[in-house]
Amino acid sequence: MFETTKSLKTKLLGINLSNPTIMPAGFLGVSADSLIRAYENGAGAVTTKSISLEERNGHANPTVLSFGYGLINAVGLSNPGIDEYVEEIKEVKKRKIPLILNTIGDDNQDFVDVAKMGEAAGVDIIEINISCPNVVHRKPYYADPELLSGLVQEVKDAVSIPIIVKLSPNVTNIKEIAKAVELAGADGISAINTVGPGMIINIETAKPVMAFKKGGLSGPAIKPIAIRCVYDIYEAVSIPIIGMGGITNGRDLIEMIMAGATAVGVGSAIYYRGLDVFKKICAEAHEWMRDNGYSSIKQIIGAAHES
Amino acid sequence: MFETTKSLKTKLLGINLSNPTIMPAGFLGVSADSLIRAYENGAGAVTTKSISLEERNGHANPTVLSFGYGLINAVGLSNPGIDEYVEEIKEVKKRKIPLILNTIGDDNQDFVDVAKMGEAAGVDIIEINISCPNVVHRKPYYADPELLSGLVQEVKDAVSIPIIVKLSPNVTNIKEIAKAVELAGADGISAINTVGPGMIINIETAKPVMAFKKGGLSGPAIKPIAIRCVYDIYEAVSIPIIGMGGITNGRDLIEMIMAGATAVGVGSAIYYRGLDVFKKICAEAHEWMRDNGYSSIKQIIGAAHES
Amino acid sequence: MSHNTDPNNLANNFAKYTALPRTVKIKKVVDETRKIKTFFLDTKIWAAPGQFIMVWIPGVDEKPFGLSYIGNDTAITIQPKGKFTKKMLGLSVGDRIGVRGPYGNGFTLKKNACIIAGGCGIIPLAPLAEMIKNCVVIIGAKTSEDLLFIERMRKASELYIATDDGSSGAKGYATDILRKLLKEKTFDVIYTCGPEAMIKSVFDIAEEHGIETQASLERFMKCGFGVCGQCVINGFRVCKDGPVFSSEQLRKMTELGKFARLKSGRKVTVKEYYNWRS
Amino acid sequence: MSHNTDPNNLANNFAKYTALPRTVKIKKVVDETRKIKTFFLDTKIWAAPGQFIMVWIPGVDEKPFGLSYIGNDTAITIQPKGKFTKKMLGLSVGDRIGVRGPYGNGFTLKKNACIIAGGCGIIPLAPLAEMIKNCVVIIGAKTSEDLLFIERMRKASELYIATDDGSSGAKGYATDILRKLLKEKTFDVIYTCGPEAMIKSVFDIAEEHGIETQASLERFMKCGFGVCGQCVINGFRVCKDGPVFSSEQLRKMTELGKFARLKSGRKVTVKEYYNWRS
Ligand SMILES: Cc1cc2nc3c(=O)[nH]c(=O)nc-3n(C[C@H](O)[C@H](O)[C@H](O)COP(=O)(O)OP(=O)(O)OC[C@H]3O[C@@H](n4cnc5c(N)ncnc54)[C@H](O)[C@@H]3O)c2cc1C
Ligand SMILES: Cc1cc2nc3c(=O)[nH]c(=O)nc-3n(C[C@H](O)[C@H](O)[C@H](O)COP(=O)(O)OP(=O)(O)OC[C@H]3O[C@@H](n4cnc5c(N)ncnc54)[C@H](O)[C@@H]3O)c2cc1C
Ligand SMILES: Cc1cc2nc3c(=O)[nH]c(=O)nc-3n(C[C@H](O)[C@H](O)[C@H](O)COP(=O)(O)O)c2cc1C
Ligand SMILES: Cc1cc2nc3c(=O)[nH]c(=O)nc-3n(C[C@H](O)[C@H](O)[C@H](O)COP(=O)(O)O)c2cc1C
Ligand code: FES
Ligand code: FES
Repeated sequence: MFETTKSLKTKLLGINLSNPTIMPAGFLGVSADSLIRAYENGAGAVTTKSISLEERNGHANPTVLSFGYGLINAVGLSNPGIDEYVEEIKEVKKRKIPLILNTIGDDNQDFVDVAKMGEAAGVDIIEINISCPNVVHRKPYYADPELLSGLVQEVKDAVSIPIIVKLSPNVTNIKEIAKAVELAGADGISAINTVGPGMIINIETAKPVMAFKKGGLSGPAIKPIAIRCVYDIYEAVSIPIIGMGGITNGRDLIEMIMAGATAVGVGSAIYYRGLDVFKKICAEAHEWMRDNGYSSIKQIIGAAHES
Repeated sequence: MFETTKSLKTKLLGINLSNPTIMPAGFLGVSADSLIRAYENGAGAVTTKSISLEERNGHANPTVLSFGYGLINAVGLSNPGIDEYVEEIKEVKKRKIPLILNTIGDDNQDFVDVAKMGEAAGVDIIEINISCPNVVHRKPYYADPELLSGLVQEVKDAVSIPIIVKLSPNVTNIKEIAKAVELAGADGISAINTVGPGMIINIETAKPVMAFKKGGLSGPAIKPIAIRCVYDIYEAVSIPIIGMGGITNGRDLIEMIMAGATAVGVGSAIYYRGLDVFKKICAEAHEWMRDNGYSSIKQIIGAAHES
Repeated sequence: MSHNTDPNNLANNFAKYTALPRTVKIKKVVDETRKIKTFFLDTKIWAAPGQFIMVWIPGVDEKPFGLSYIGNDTAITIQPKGKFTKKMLGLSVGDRIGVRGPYGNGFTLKKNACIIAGGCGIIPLAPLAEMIKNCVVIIGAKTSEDLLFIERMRKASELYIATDDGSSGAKGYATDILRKLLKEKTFDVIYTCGPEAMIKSVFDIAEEHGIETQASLERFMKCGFGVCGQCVINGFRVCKDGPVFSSEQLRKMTELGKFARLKSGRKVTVKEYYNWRS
Repeated sequence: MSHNTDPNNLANNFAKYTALPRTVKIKKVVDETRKIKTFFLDTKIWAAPGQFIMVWIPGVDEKPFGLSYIGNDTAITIQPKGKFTKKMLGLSVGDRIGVRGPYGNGFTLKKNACIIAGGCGIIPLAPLAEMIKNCVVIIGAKTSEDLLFIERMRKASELYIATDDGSSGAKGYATDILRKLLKEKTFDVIYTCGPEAMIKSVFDIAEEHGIETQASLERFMKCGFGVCGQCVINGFRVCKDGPVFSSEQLRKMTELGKFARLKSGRKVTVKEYYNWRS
């Protein structure tokens, strides 16, 4: 494990993290080995690919591109299904690495089944992902507080480990949804999933480039939206938030924590700075804290609200 | 007037434009002289600042910043009120420059009054702006198709020049809103207004930088979202669309038109490329069309849908 | 490899288009007059004299200020007017403000120059005088107590002073001195900054004598980088096409010395603009 | 001025982090075997041998391909497998495809080298052989009809051929030839590409003899630039840490020649992976 300085140690839902960076769903989460490698490169915790009950092939390529200021993706939630994936989970948990299982489903029962199998296999946290803009959802959980509450309650009742809900920024009122999720019993919130969706057209062929035509945006372009969402959610609820969206360096991490995050997802930055981006961000954040007289990252959670 | 090549000539709601670029609301629209200057620098048409019935001071500074990949703004719709502003309108119309009046109001009657005075002063098109994320709206027109329909009908009945409605990308279903607007009698749609909103926190002082704390995003970072919105709107309605959001060069313009736009707003690009960005974009688009065998921009409207 | 370069490069590209205030500490505060103070900043800003920075007081507001010292000792000099400047004058060493820029164009340096400033107008002109060396500087002010950078200018130039009440230098306007000097000699350029009525007179005198003018103007600003249109005088953006304008541009400004725009964009007389909120 | 630079600069920065297919025209098509064709592209891609590009057929799919010719005459060489390659083989001069890259690392050039390829594995190795000059090249294939780049390799190297049925060169495997050669001489490096079972044998032989291996591997890819994790073999990303791997890395790959992942991420035997969708 990467040993960060004491100043970055933190606790998320009862789990001790060496630092607040988390590799979010969709990045290198296909195999146990690559999750372990991210951890060895400094991630405080890692998240699986979104896992469903059955195997999913996802969309045709192109599924992931970079438009310069960020990434666009429509992977389509490809995954081998929870039955297969428990093997990867066990492999990761042998190493005692803090692990979040990101779950998807077509209905409440799907989510419950995946969550239970994940718990049995040893994951630390269940993340309910209702916010992927890259599939046609059977149920519009992401923008319907009532539907979502029902789902959260069922999953909460089914497992005894903490559950968090991953929210979409593509809603009219994220505060309302965050409140509903808290009320329904969620232990935490992660935000944000990708923005838009967006579209890129190749003009020589007059064709949308992504096979799914549209794709969600991530990376530096969306950081201000992510910061605003986390700021809003922090005002609406009192459960911890995993903030993510465009976090690329130590200053970004501090900004996200000041907006209200307890831990911070770092995904697209792997493209810009390599797999050891977690170590780099931690070193930069530590340096900034030292220069600005902070001894623990916990001192600045939500600091931007105090004014 | 800037003479573009024949290939870029187009028609928007019965108005002949030398080219499809339009300077959108909020850019240099404070004075007649600067609207005229934009026109002289190649804009096919120009749009006023958002104008309300009464004078508005807007927010304190900072109101407009750049986060690198785009701009963030919360100007707060400052304007001198329509009574004062008719002088600027008349000055622009003396020069026969195609002019869009962007209108704002707290209720239907406000919009109607401003639109009527604008029509009397000689503007060519009324743009109903219900999509600014930077003020606390008394009525949530932007995300409520029913409320919005009522507004559109009233303005439509009050004036005889074409009216267009400017839509926000920050809604769950932009197609639904576009359809409502068309059904209510709008002659066209402009999209998109700014995205988010976003927030930027200065970490040394732990304070949101914008005086209004939040601000809407524009510029290159949001282009994929703008393209997707216009693509979606084009599928939902058959009235013309003014597409905007991050258009910075000739290829972007072509892309936006292929998504379904008849004319294209160019705002934030003024920051990146100067006031003559309109001329530059036209030259680039013309060159691309020549190299790719197109003789008129009209040939490619919505071309990305044919697949 | 083109698709993944090092982080510093990313940061550099980012920085190129970023216009966000970065926080700097106040390093030293100098009382210039009873009311006016100079704030030396813990940063080095390299700019041409005449360029300006946007200064942010967190939670208060953001306003444009010319640089009174440039480079190794970067400083701004503040005169009390409204809420912002009063807040600023209350800050002390160690306090943090945000700055972005430099923005706008600067003065173009020429020899055989006359610099003529009214009141605070000397702020952006002082570093210019020091760079040109051996130029003529004329400073006008209400009273001797309002005179700024006198010692500094005496060292750098052939200095003339005019005060309304005659408490220092000649009694009368700075423009009176300019007219007198022009009887004996000529200049290749006249640089000016100050109340707009004064700038207008200076420009008229220069035009009479066929001398090039470079004048630094002021308007209420928002973006500072040429997109919002708030700061326009006729079709010119003071933040981007200025704040320093040439004779050719000044000739086209029918609004010069007559009209300016309030925060709402409403066009009022320059007088009303100056009295606004005071 | 730092806040507003010229458009070309903007485009350059943009380009640096852009990974979007750009359309290029097919300039020339060459039949290599009954089934395999080389497509010369109307663009110049400068890359190290072993690096790959992502090829997009609009509306169809996007797949990784090594460069069979590099630089002035940039080309890819395609063997029919599934939907994508069959579509590709139907394209003609003037048709447009999208390309992005080059991605991944390439082979590190060394002298006294042996290149050993199985079937299509010669594609990325051919430009390598030409660059190294005077190396030993061993090509294995099922029949003489499946042999690729024979004349090209004969010109550039000391060429050995093996076919399963003996219709050309020696009857047997390419690895048989390698073993034989190693009895008489040694190499500083062995470069290999081909079916993974062959790569595994080559690597085992090289290890026995204490010779460095550089092997180019294949996995199903999505992003091509190291974020999605689709192409992993153990913890290594074939697109970013590879496709060329060193002996040290190969030693750590418990999955080499054994397991690979389908599009869903499901781990299957390499055999099942190769038969997937065929
Ligand atoms: C390019 C440029 C450079 C500047 N450099 C300096 C400088 O070096 N030092 C300095 O003290 N100030 C400078 N200013 C002016 C400064 O930006 C503020 O506008 C001024 O200090 C008033 O700010 P305030 O918030 O305290 O007053 P406010 O509360 O905004 O207003 C107080 C009074 O000031 C008047 N006022 C507001 N804005 C202006 C203005 N732009 N010009 C004249 N009067 C105004 C109002 O009419 C009112 O009477 C500069 C302005 C520009 C555009
Ligand atoms: C770095 C790299 C370089 C490559 N260079 C070339 C090249 O120069 N020329 C070339 O023809 N191909 C090359 N490939 C393989 C190519 O990308 C395609 O995977 C292959 O051509 C099959 O594509 P398809 O869509 O036609 O087949 P699919 O419809 O995807 O599948 C058809 C058959 O091919 C098999 N298959 C699919 N993917 C692979 C794979 N990655 N490896 C082996 N078998 C596979 C399937 O199991 C199936 O039996 C390269 C792959 C990588 C990773
Ligand atoms: C290629 C890619 C795949 C992703 N897959 C998933 C996913 O399967 N499930 C999910 O919840 N989020 C997924 N996301 C969203 C990320 O987890 C994250 O919310 C988003 O990228 C914002 O963070 P970033 O800007 O640091 O990347 C994916 C993002 C990308 C770029
Ligand atoms: C500084 C600024 C001010 C704006 N003011 C308005 C406004 O008053 N009314 C409005 O409808 N849109 C306003 N907008 C939105 C633009 O008209 C446009 O929809 C948006 O910027 C996207 O286009 P762009 O990326 O080309 O800038 C403003 C945008 C900016 C950056
Ligand atoms: S302040 Fe915005 S254009 Fe000058
Ligand atoms: S293809 Fe995405 S990590 Fe290799």
